[in-house]
Amino acid sequence: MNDDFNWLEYAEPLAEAPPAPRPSALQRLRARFGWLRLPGLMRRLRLPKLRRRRGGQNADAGYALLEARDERPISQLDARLLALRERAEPAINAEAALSTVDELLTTPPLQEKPGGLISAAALSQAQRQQVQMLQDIVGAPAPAAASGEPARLGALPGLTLGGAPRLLLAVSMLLAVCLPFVASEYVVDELPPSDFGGDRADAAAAFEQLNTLTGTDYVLVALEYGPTSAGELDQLTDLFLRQIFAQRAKPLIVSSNPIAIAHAQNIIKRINGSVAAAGLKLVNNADYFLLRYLPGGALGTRELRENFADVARVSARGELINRNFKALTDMKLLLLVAESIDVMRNWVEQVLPASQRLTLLAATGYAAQPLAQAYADSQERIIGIIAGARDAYTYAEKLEAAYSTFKPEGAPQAPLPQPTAPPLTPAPESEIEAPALIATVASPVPAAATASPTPLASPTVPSIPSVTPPPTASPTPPPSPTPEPVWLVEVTSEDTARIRRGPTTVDDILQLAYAGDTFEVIGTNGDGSWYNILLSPRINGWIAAFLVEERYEAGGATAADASASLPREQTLLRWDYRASLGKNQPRLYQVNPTDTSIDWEYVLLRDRSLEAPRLAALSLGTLAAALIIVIGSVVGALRAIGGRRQPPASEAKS
Amino acid sequence: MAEATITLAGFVLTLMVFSYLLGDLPYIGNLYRIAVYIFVGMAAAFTAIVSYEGLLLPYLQDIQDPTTSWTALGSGADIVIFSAAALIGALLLLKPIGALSWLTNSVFAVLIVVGAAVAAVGALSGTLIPLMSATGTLPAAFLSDFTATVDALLIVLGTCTGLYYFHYQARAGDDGAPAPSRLSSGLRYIGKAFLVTALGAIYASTLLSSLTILTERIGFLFSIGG
Amino acid sequence: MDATTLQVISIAFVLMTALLVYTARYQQGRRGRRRNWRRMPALERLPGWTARSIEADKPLHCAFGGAAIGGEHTAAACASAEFFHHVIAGAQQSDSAPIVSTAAATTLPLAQDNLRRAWEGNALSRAQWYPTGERSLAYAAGLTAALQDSDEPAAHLLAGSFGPELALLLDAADRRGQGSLAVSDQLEGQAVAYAMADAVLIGEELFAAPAYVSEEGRAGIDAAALDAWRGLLILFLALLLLFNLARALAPQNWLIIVLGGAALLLLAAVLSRRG
Amino acid sequence: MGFLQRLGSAFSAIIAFLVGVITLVSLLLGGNPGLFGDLPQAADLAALLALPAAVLLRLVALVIALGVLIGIANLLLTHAQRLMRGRALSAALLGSFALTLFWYVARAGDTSLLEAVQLPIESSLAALLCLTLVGGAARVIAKRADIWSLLFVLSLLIVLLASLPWAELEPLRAWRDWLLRVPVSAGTRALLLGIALATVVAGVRIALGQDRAYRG
Repeated sequence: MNDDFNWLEYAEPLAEAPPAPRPSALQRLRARFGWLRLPGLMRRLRLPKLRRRRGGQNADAGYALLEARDERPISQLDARLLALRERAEPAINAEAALSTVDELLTTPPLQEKPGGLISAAALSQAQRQQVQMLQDIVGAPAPAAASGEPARLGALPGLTLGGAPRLLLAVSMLLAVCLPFVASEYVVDELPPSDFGGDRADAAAAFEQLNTLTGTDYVLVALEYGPTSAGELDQLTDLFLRQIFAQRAKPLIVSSNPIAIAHAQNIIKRINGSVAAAGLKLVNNADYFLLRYLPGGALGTRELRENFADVARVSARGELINRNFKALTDMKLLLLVAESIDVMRNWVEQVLPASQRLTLLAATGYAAQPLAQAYADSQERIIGIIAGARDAYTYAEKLEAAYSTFKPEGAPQAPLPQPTAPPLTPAPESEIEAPALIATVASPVPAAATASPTPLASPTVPSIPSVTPPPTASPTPPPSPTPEPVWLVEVTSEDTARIRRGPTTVDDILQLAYAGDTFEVIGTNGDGSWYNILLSPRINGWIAAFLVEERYEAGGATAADASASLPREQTLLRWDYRASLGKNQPRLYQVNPTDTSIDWEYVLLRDRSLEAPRLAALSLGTLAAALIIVIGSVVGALRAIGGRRQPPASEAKS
Repeated sequence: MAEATITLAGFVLTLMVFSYLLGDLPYIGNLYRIAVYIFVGMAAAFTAIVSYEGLLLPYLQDIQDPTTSWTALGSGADIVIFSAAALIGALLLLKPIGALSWLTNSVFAVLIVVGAAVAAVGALSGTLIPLMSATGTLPAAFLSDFTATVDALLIVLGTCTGLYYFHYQARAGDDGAPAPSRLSSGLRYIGKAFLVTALGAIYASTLLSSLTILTERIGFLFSIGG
Repeated sequence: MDATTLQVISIAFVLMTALLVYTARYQQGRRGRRRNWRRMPALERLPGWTARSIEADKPLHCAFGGAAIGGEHTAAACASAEFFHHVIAGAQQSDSAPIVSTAAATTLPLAQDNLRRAWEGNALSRAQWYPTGERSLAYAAGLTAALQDSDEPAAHLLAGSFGPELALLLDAADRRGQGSLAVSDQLEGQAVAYAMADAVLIGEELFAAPAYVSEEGRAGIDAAALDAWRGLLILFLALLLLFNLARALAPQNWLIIVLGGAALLLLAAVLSRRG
Repeated sequence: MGFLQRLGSAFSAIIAFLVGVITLVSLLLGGNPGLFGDLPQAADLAALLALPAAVLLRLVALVIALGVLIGIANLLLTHAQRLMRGRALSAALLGSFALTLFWYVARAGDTSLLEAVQLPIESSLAALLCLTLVGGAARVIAKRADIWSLLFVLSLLIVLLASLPWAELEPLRAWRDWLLRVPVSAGTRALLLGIALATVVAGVRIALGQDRAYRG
């Protein structure tokens, strides 16, 4: 086997000091910045004071033996070994070229390569410079520059000198992060905006995309993160799921991470815990579906694409789901919460090309943001990116604003609709076709909504269970068919049609439409080349006239404007979604819902106390990290400069 | 009660993990290791549970009760596929000891080859082609907007030189050692600048991610403590 | 770009790749010896660590990370296995058998096989699995705890698929003064590797690493085919840019500009091959 | 190499080649009737071509699930051996594995242990990661004092500081945005393209049965 392995082959250029290359522009550049590159010196920073030496490699076999076999401080070495060590030092000080010595000592087919026999110690100063130059041209650090050697001899690194900066670093970071929690007067942070601003049209579009979901829609929710990133991403998942539930769409949760599936159960449990106060319960395999995990990363996601009918047939607990999904296109939307760019890459590579009708809404942690953007920019079917804690805050604010009927503007404490526990007997979980048990509170339709309330009746799915009106809310009026015909457009283009924010092709794309999709028209632009259409009661967009055909219909009941005809029913799910912002455990469900003395507004906001400190801690932590990095870098650079000025030999002794 | 236990357990375990910062002190160092071992054992158990219930159980049920089909292919196909998978799994156990190498190598080849093909096709249609076409496409405001033009050209330059950085073959110099030409070194130099900048930014965002988690943890500790 | 176009391009790409791979192999067979590769300084650290492993009886630790056979990292896992094979064979004289670790269960047989073939002597129990997958903290933390508990490796060779959890492994190695070489096909892991490892390979250099540690010519097929493809891609990007540029600048005469530019590019390519 | 061994090697090479070509063809050609234009049986043909990949994918997914069991057996054995050798801490691993299984079975699928034990530990480890990352970044220049490290740290600092929400940092945010939009985007694309290209080349080579990493 050893004949496979000839270290000499690539050590050769080092050993045979090559002729000096012609000076190039690059070298002149390097000469100018040469002070920045000080091979072999920096590593001393990480060595304890008691033992410094130069040369990154085990430059001398005797030395290596001595060092490795005897893992004890130098002071404990006996005189003979110390003498040996003294002798070894000068050889070690020869920098890069020295790495060859090891090879000479360890490589059997030594004699085949006469060039390799040139001892490193025999290299002249000029030759060494040439070696260095060659390395510099390749743009790589000299091998000796980084340390591969023990930084210390002690058995308890935490106690040695090397440990002290580490501890100092940790303590200062922790102090910075703790400060806002201990002393609220240090919370000088600016909270993120409560809406996605102009440059965040992508994030706003993501919100609207979820807001246009209806009771007939299924959403494939890919929770691609384990408990590792729970602290960062649970909050976003929680918000998304609540919004999906609030729209009465049904999530199918998948993951290629086995633990994420188990964790998803706990997230749902948490949501269930928080709505239990109102006597609600989300039922597995009725209101939401936990699918089996997708093994093998890309292979698993590819299998989801190829065999979706099978994947969506069995739940995570090994039960049949009985929904007969045929293909990924049965999903209205793909929602991806990803901890890393690679999982996102996976979904973009394996799943998204399955059909042009698929849209991917992506949310990531901070880590994946800059890279996810590269993908989002290259494919228009990716919506988002919503990233990190600050976006989550904004999203929560926006969600609250969109669903808020508690707090009419101007009235600080509006009379609140008090829910009562609906007198529904929860269906046993085994009853798979049990209707969803999300009771809803009907609230007045916001002014912007134009369509009159019509209950959704879809032929394909069981109708949504009856609404239990709360005592204070007015009963939902019976549906009255609109007398005037509704002005509709139907998409006729075979290609994907783009619905934009404004009547030009440079406006942002709000969503995509496909042949057969129907929308209600609320106007046209000046020359009639664009229709202004309703995407949801409060959102409108523009579609080019040549892509659609217009018609009139008495009372629209198409899928696209079904949401428009829904009353603005508010599920109770929204009550405490921000309870999870600061903590793992929302505490709301400890409140008795029938207790009318409870100030619901207070309950809604009670966990905000941790929100600001957390964001402030994030800011202070970032600042502290930056400071530490700057200090570390400056010290490193200074040592490098100082080290270069001193002759190498003088340091070996210290 | 259960709630309180969960919270308390979380508190104690968090502190055990943070004891890592104190270094390898006697006894205290073990706290960290105990927490990690508990974690590893539990992660293994949950992985086993999820794999068994989601992936194996349906097939086992299918074999027991052939009247219901758990996959679109039907019960018969399921049984065949499951048996084949079980056989392959068993042969994988033989792989390390080198027995029946012609057979174990063949089944291992199936695993590797299918995975490699999926990875290759996915990388092609998901990354290579879209990223290439996005890189080569000029922005709409090209030419009218000078900065946008420069940016677009810079991106192409960065992508090309960044790719070139990896170029492995080098011409041999007179002495047989690799002697890259000046042009090649220069291009790689530029490419590396782009690569390193990107890595720095990625590092920063990774750091921000973990910092978010750190603040969540600290918030959790304080929510119990205070 | 619609699905059919994407598919057609993909098919053409795969056929072209097959052609390049076979060409590289054919050339290899004809030349019968290794190509000349550029230097990779990170790999020049290996001999030192191998020597240390041999002389101090400390094992080398080879880690696949989450690179799983059957998943999207299959190719990376194979490249890592090839790389480790040569490293392990090189450390043969050490009394301490290398440790091979993985977070992907399907890679475990590959790891064990690696040890069996490259290491003379029974080292099967030195292949370890920790749960599970990419970005596995259980893997990074469990491995760190277990390794520091008993065997103190001479160096860690972390080649495969790692996320930011790599920082835990590298920090522990740094604390103990053990050497480390790292490369990951995940970008976050790569960024961490770049900052914290003693020796770094970047991204796809993982796939070329076997060519550097192996005497056999066929280890370089990937690297040679990659080089050829890369050249073509860069050329294609340049042409695409030229095409778009020409259409923006002179909508009428764009064809002439493109042809002229292409000729210049070709000339430049030929000249750069010569000089 | 004996004759039988050579025969075995050839056998596995042929299997690899066949499976590889079938998978590639099925993945590349299957599932899209549009590829076959006006052919009358285009839909059937596309579905037929997609079938082998679907079956193979399911098979491999199942093997991976079974493989996890092999991995777990390896983990438990390794730590049982360590326990025998007197490493008492390994008992914590074995114990927590057994406890979790028992709990899950006894309490009919209750995952609250995950919430109570694994989540805190894993989150804390991830938090710890933050401190090691800061330490790592602070030592970059000390490790390799060259222009690349300087560039790395600069880019890192700009992105880090620009994430702060303070109004005074507005210019920095503009830099950050440019940095992310242009050089980082270019560098990332180069890295991603490089890895994707390598995956395709190595993948196709392996799928054509040209890899020997696993055939000993």
